[in-house]
Amino acid sequence: MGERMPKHKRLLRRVPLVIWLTAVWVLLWGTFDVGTLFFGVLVALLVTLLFPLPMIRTGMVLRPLPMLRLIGYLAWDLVISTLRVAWQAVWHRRSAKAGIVASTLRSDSDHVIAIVASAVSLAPGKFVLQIDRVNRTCYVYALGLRPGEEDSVRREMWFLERLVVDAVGSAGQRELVRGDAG
Amino acid sequence: MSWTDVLSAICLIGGALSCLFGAIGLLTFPDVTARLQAATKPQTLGLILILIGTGVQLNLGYATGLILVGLFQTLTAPVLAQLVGRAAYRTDSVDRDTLIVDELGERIDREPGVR
Amino acid sequence: MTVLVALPVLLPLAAAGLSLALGRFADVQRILGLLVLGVIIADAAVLLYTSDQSGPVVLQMGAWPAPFGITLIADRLSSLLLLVSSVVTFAVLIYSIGQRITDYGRERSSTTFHPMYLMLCAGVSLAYLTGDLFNLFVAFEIMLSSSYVLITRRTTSTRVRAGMTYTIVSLASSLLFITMIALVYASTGTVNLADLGTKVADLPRGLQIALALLVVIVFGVKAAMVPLHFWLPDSYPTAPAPVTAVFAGLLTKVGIYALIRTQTLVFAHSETWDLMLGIALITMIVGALGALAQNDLNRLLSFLLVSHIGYMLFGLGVYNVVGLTGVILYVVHHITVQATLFLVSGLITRHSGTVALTRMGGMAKATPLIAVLFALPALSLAGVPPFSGFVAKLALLQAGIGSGTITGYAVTAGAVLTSLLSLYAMARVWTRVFWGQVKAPAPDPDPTDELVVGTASSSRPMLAATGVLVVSSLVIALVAGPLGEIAGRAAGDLMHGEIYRTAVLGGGSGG
Amino acid sequence: MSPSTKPSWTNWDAPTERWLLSGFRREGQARSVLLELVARIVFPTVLVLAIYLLFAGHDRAGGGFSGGLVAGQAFLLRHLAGGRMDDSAVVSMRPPVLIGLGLTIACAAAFLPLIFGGQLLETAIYKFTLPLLGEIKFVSSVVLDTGVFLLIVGVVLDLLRTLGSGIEADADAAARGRR
Amino acid sequence: MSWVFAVTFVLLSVAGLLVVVRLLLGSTTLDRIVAVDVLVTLVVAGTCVGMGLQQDGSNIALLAAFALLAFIGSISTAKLIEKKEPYR
Amino acid sequence: MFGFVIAHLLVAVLLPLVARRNTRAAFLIAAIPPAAAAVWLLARTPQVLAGQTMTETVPWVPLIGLNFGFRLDALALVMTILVCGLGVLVLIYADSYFARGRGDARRSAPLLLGFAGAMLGLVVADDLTTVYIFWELTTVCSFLLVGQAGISRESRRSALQALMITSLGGLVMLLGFVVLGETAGTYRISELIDRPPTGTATAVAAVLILVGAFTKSAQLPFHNWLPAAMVAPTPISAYLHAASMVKAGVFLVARLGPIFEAQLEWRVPAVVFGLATMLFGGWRALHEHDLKKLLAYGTVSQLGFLMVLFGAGSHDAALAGATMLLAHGLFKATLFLVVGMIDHQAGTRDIRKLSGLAARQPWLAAIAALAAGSMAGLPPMLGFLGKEAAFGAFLTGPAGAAVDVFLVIGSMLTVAYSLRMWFGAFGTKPGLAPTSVKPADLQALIPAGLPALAGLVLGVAYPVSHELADGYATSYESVGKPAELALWHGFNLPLALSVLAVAGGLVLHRVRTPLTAWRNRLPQPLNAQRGYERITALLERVAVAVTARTQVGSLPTYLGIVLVTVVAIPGSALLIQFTVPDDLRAYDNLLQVPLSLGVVLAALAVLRAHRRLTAVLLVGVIGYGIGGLFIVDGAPDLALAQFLVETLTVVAFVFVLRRLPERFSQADSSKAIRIPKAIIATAAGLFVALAAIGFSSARQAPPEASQYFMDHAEKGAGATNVVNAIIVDFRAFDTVGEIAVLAVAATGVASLILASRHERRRREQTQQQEVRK
Amino acid sequence: MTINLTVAFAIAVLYSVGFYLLMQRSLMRILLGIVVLGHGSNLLLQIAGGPPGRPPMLDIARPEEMTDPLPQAMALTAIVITFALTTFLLALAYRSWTLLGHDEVRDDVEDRRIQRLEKRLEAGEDEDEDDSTEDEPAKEAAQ
Ligand code: NA
Ligand code: NA
Repeated sequence: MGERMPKHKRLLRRVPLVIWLTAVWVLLWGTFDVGTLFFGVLVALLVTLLFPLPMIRTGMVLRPLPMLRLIGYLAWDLVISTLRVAWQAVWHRRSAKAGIVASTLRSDSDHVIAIVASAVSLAPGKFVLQIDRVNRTCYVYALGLRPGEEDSVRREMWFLERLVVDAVGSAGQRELVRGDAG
Repeated sequence: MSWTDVLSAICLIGGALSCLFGAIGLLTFPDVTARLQAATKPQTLGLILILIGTGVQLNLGYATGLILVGLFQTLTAPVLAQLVGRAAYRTDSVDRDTLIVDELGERIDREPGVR
Repeated sequence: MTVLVALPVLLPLAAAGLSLALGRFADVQRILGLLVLGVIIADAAVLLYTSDQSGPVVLQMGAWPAPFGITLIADRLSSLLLLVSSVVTFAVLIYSIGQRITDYGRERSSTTFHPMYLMLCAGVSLAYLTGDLFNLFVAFEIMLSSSYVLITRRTTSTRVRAGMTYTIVSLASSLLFITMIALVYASTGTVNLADLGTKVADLPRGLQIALALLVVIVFGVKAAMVPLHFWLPDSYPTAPAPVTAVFAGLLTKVGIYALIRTQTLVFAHSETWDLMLGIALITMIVGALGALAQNDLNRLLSFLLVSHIGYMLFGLGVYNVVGLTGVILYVVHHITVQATLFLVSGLITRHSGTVALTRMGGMAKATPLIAVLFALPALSLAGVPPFSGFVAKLALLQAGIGSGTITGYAVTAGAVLTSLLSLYAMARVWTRVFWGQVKAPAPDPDPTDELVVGTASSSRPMLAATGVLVVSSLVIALVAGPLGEIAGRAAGDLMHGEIYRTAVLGGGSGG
Repeated sequence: MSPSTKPSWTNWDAPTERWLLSGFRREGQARSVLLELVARIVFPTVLVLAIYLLFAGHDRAGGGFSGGLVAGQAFLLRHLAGGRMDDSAVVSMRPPVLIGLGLTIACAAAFLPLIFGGQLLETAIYKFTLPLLGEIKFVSSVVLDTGVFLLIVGVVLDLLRTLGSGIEADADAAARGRR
Repeated sequence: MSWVFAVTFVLLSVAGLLVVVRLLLGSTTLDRIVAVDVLVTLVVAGTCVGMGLQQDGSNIALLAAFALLAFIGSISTAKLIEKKEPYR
Repeated sequence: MFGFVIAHLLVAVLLPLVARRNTRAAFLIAAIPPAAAAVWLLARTPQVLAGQTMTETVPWVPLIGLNFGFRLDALALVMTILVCGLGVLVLIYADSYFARGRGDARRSAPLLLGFAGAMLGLVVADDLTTVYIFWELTTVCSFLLVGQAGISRESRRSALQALMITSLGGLVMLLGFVVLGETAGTYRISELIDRPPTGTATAVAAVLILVGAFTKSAQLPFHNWLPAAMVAPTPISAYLHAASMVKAGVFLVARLGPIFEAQLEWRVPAVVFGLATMLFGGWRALHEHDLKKLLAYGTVSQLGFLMVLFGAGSHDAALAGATMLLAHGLFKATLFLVVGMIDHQAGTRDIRKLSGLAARQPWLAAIAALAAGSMAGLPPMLGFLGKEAAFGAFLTGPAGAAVDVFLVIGSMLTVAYSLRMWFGAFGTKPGLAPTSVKPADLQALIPAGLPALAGLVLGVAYPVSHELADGYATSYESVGKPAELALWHGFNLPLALSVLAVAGGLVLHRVRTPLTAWRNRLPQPLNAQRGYERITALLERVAVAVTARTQVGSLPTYLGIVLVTVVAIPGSALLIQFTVPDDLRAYDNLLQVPLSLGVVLAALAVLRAHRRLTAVLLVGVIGYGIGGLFIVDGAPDLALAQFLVETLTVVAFVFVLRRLPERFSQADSSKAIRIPKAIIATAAGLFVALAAIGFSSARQAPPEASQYFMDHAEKGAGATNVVNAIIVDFRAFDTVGEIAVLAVAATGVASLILASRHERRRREQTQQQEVRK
Repeated sequence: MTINLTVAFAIAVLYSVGFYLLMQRSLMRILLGIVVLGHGSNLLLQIAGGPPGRPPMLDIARPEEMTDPLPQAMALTAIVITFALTTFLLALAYRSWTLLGHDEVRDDVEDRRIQRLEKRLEAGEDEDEDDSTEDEPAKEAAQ
């Protein structure tokens, strides 16, 4: 974090954010023409220049196909989990049990850990209650957990981690995840 | 009814049902963390479905905005879940009787210095 | 020309903004404040002259015709009050600058005082000038919110309660105000005052009366009419002298102004006048008795303020040209004199280090100048001739006797009694503060409280500002003849709402 | 001992990287890697949304007021995610200055039409066509709206500075006093 | 098609009232925070449905604003809670 | 005349500059304006007596009939002689009386001059408002002169008493003036005399004005302030409380008498109260030991006498009145000044301590004898002329005869206390060593002697006196042959009565000691002083009682009262004429029902919330619910703002709640408090809802303004969102004001929150300083 | 134009609750009362324009089906002002809490002094004119 990047590289780093913000602008207006795009870029630049964020070495690479796979998995999980929890809400009510399971991830990156935590937290039933960043451990709360299912939770976390790393992770992280998961 | 209407009807009613079941869960589950699961997440699904259901009814220029709404919702819901859940655990609002296993609690008890 | 109507509002607002932005430069803030308030005095004088000579000066904001846009209008009444108020605010600003220099040496920069003071001035000006009910609400809020800040500045534990009382009661009345506006709009579909004048008359009579009475209550809280006055003596006395001076001089009068404006222009047909007379009588007596029970100089003055609000209600309740002339004269007089008295009270308090009358003494000997500065406005307040209070009081008494009704006579008698009690209160202050053995200044009661300082001298600007106001009140008495003429014409305008209505709605557009 | 080095389990959430501008003391307990990551994305997005609302106000729901408030919420989010003091690092202007500036601009916007021979607060509409960009409509009242926008942002920042950081500082001082 | 919207509104309304009940019952403040968050989401959903009903999406940006706001309000409250009531 | 008055006042205002350095110069300068006025006015005596009156009008506030109107006629002339002449003498005397350079001297010179100016204005006034203006000015001067530095409690109390009683009268009189002026349509006295108004209003005015005259001239039961005011330095007592100011009341009765000639309400009280005062004052004077007190009661008695004469409303009585007015001014001034010198020279004015002064101060004793002779009505003094004329004036019928009886008794008392005064002051008392005295100062002796001498001269030169007095008396028509002043009318009833009075006086003086003893044994039910004290105490008592009961200091109570007022006043007005509108509906949009239900539930739950945060969240829910209602209503702008603001509000609350206790402090525990509050709140809430229904049903047409906005939004304001067009264009001024409020609030928050930081810093600084020490 | 009963009921409840809270001693309750009243008055203001309709935007609705825009603009202003004053009062509550250790609105000290005086007078103890009140504030401080 201490060393400074060359200027052009730093500017380059801002490009994804500018694109995202321009996209937001255009989506908000709902008009797809040059004018909107032009002002979108203008606004995006204005915002990124006026309120700069610290540079972060992520080594992130966006891979479209694995990304779609991740999104697909999450969408599926969302629907299934919702049905499951709805079932529990109506039929099990007060007798619903739960557990907090520690799951140590392999990637040592804020990004990956955060995205995995978010991903697992998106659908009902599970969420990351506490992260131990230094030890790369997520404490996952799982609703409807039955005794002995702790390991399935950990497996699911690893699976998710792999999906995430496949979608956005650096080459090194992919290495790490594949190596472990085999 | 055109096919967009059918899709729209399914999405809208499905979304609303998802919200309703979430609300039922919020009412019936025994402790905060469980209710949190029951309530906030199905809302996400419900909202997304409703956004889709509405989006197909609208013309494209308007519908694009809905994508943003959906994105925001999926982006923020997990954070909220984590912060609220964490707060529940930290304030001891989690009903310990419902926990069949608590590896976090075990570790905290193991390492007395961290409390 | 018409832009002159907006200057008293926009200039101080812009200056407040600049003053906030330039919070680090005390000198700039000071000069800016004095400059703007000086310009407003000149502006108000021009407006008064113009409106007196050639009718109301009307500005349709944004060039939108009334009743659609917001109308600012300076007629005789509003420009007269604006002139008097701006003189007072100008003098008080000098006073407070003097006090701050005395207290802190080179004035500490502050992001609070100057901007808030200018805001207050802007709010007061807007309240006088606006011809729109909702804009009047906004004016009240500007004025009140800055007053909340000023009254709670540098509060200590003993004073924070007072700030709360003041703020909460004012907020409650603001909420009633907005409720009233909603009802007005629901029934008439307009908030333009001139337009309302004709539209309210079409409402069923019961609704008209209910609305009129609700308006009386809304503005009555701000004007501190009994029984809505209790907050005032509990809160005003605790603020620093210049703040109290402006509050006492201006804020209650703005309430009275709003009452006069709405009751004459919009609800002139309603039968609220007898109620008003009754309230006037009670207000006068309760206020005066309250003053007699006090041992705290500022509280005593505050109760007298309440009492004299009764006079203004009295003239309004009589509802004829003489009565309204009396009210206008009385408001003009009272703005100046009440502010002066609180400034003098500040001088006294700084000298004695206490507000308790029983712990003061011999100040006529110790500080003859302060004694003179106190005596003149005190006599004026008590309605002793040949000072300004007497002129106004005489007009009111004439109106009361001329009304020819039993209530009118009763209130007139009450006014005379109140005058006596006021004199008694003032004389007691005099005997306790200025006569007797010279007492050593009380030791600083609370060293953490910057506002109460025993044995602090008063700087020249403070004395000069007070002197300016004393002289102003003498000048009011001196020019009471032409002033009375203007007031009389203004009262005539009030009795004939068409003048106002025509100026706003027909032909008077400035665009 | 600074709170961030406390070995409490409540500090485990702290990320290892600098996600938001900071460089000053932050309470570990308040940190959360998830929140900071999301704040990093959401913050500029909300600002774009705010600017959209400012300009869209003429034709849709929005306006300087709503836009300002939304922008304010962006800073609030940063404040929540980044801990105290973070807000002041974003805009080097002190909030009162921003407020004053906004108010002055709004008042100036009222006077502006006078220069062009209009009435106080009168609105002028300029339409012109630029190559590529098409027709551009400029309504002079947007100056007033911008003043409102700036002022509101200033107000929210000031609230964060006072109700947020100020009270927190008080709490710290009280805690120090107790120790 | 309008019956679809009607059914949706009814379902959302019922959901909203159930949430209000939880809000009133509590029992912890966190429950209430969750309830408020859900309530806002329901309002967003309802608004969205309304826009579909009127075939008018011009104000959809305000839904985006709503969605964000509910989040910010809830996390600030949650953070307060966790600070104020320390563990055990 | 106005010029002289102004000159007096102007010099008086500037005089402190001189007095600060040299009081002697101040007194001498102060004597110049009255002297000039006296010379100027006296030079006009012939014209005035010839019936040429001088008038002058300076308008002040003509709109309300407030003018300075002046008129120099015979009565004014008589008073002017007293006011200006005695003024000059007293000022010269005062310089020798006061220790040079002392505080009282510095204060008294300008005040005395100011008083003289006010008095001059009063006596030449021809306008009721003018009368009042100068009347009150004399009151204020008297207050300051009596109180001086207000060192002793007695002086403060006496000054206050004088002020309050005379102001009470003054204000009542003002009311009378206004009634009179409004009834007659003019405030000009000469016009009123020419065309006197009649009717009830005039009678009321007469009574009201008499009250003023009574208080100023110390008539029963308002007399007491005058003896109390004797704490003032003697020159002041001589001038204000003997020669001039206290005359204002009888002067007013004299001045306005012709207006009320026909009013019994005017004449009867004046005569009755005058007689009572005369007898009472004389009786009290007979028993006083303090020479000043004795003279003061004597003054009371004489004022009563004058009141009878002027109030009687006949030519002869007026003639006697004018004579006595002059005579009393002259002799009483001398007597006071003499007493002042005795006090100064001998160090006491207690009769019981003074002895053998006649031998040591022969000149003093001589002028005192002259004055006392005039007071006792001995020939050939002016007092004799007046008294005999008075006896003669009432010999008209049985009522007059009755008056005469009392007048004779009063005169006996006068003779008696005159004797007592002179012998008490100058006589040699057995068993009492002669009092040691310093020699008298010529600068004091001459001013004291001149009035006494004038009394003698005017007595001897009775035609001159007659001219002066008759000039006024002719304003009344005389029934028979008008009386004339003369030292010798031949043997007639008045002469007999005079002799009787002197004889009776001698007897009374002889038996004064047993009389005093007898008086002391009498119960004293009627004591004006105690009455005054009771009344002021009662006033303060009432003030405290009322204030304690109304100003309870409790904010909830205050707000409750505001709400009760709302419900009681506009609420009842609304309820009386409330009719249920025909188009009342349960709802307009079905979604309003669940949203309202949610809002209502949350609102009710706020009441029961014990935790602060819970309450805040519930309020937040109300806000979001309202936002939902706005959306249903078709107000997306409003909803957006509502949501944003609500969130910020909740966050702001949360920020603050971090430091506050988790739970609310105990709410009202007792039902006795809770239930009334609930009732008031519910009533007020119902009022608003009913009003909302009632008022909204009253509107028939949609508002024109909104239509106009819709028509002009796009073209005029460049916006298709009409709400936005209103906010930034049609009503942009509201928006400017609104953001101003925001700016103010933010500044206020900063000022409050950061205050504790400042305090902390200051505390730390002081601690550091202490550590360094 | 008459307001419908549902909203009228909501307004009645909001005002009642607001007024009730306003009469409490806890500053925080009072403040919540003001917020609730603000909600009530804003709702009333908006509803004063008439029954629901389409948003007043010229490109999406015809003028006759729009709701009245003017009350919306006014309500917006009122919302902002209420918000501004709420934050201020909040700060005042906080200040009161830091200074006094509580956030209650206690009775006025000087008024209580006069009430005590009245009680004493009622009980027949004589007020000794000038000087009895002399030491009153000192006693006050000592208590
Ligand atoms: Na999940
Ligand atoms: Na101090």
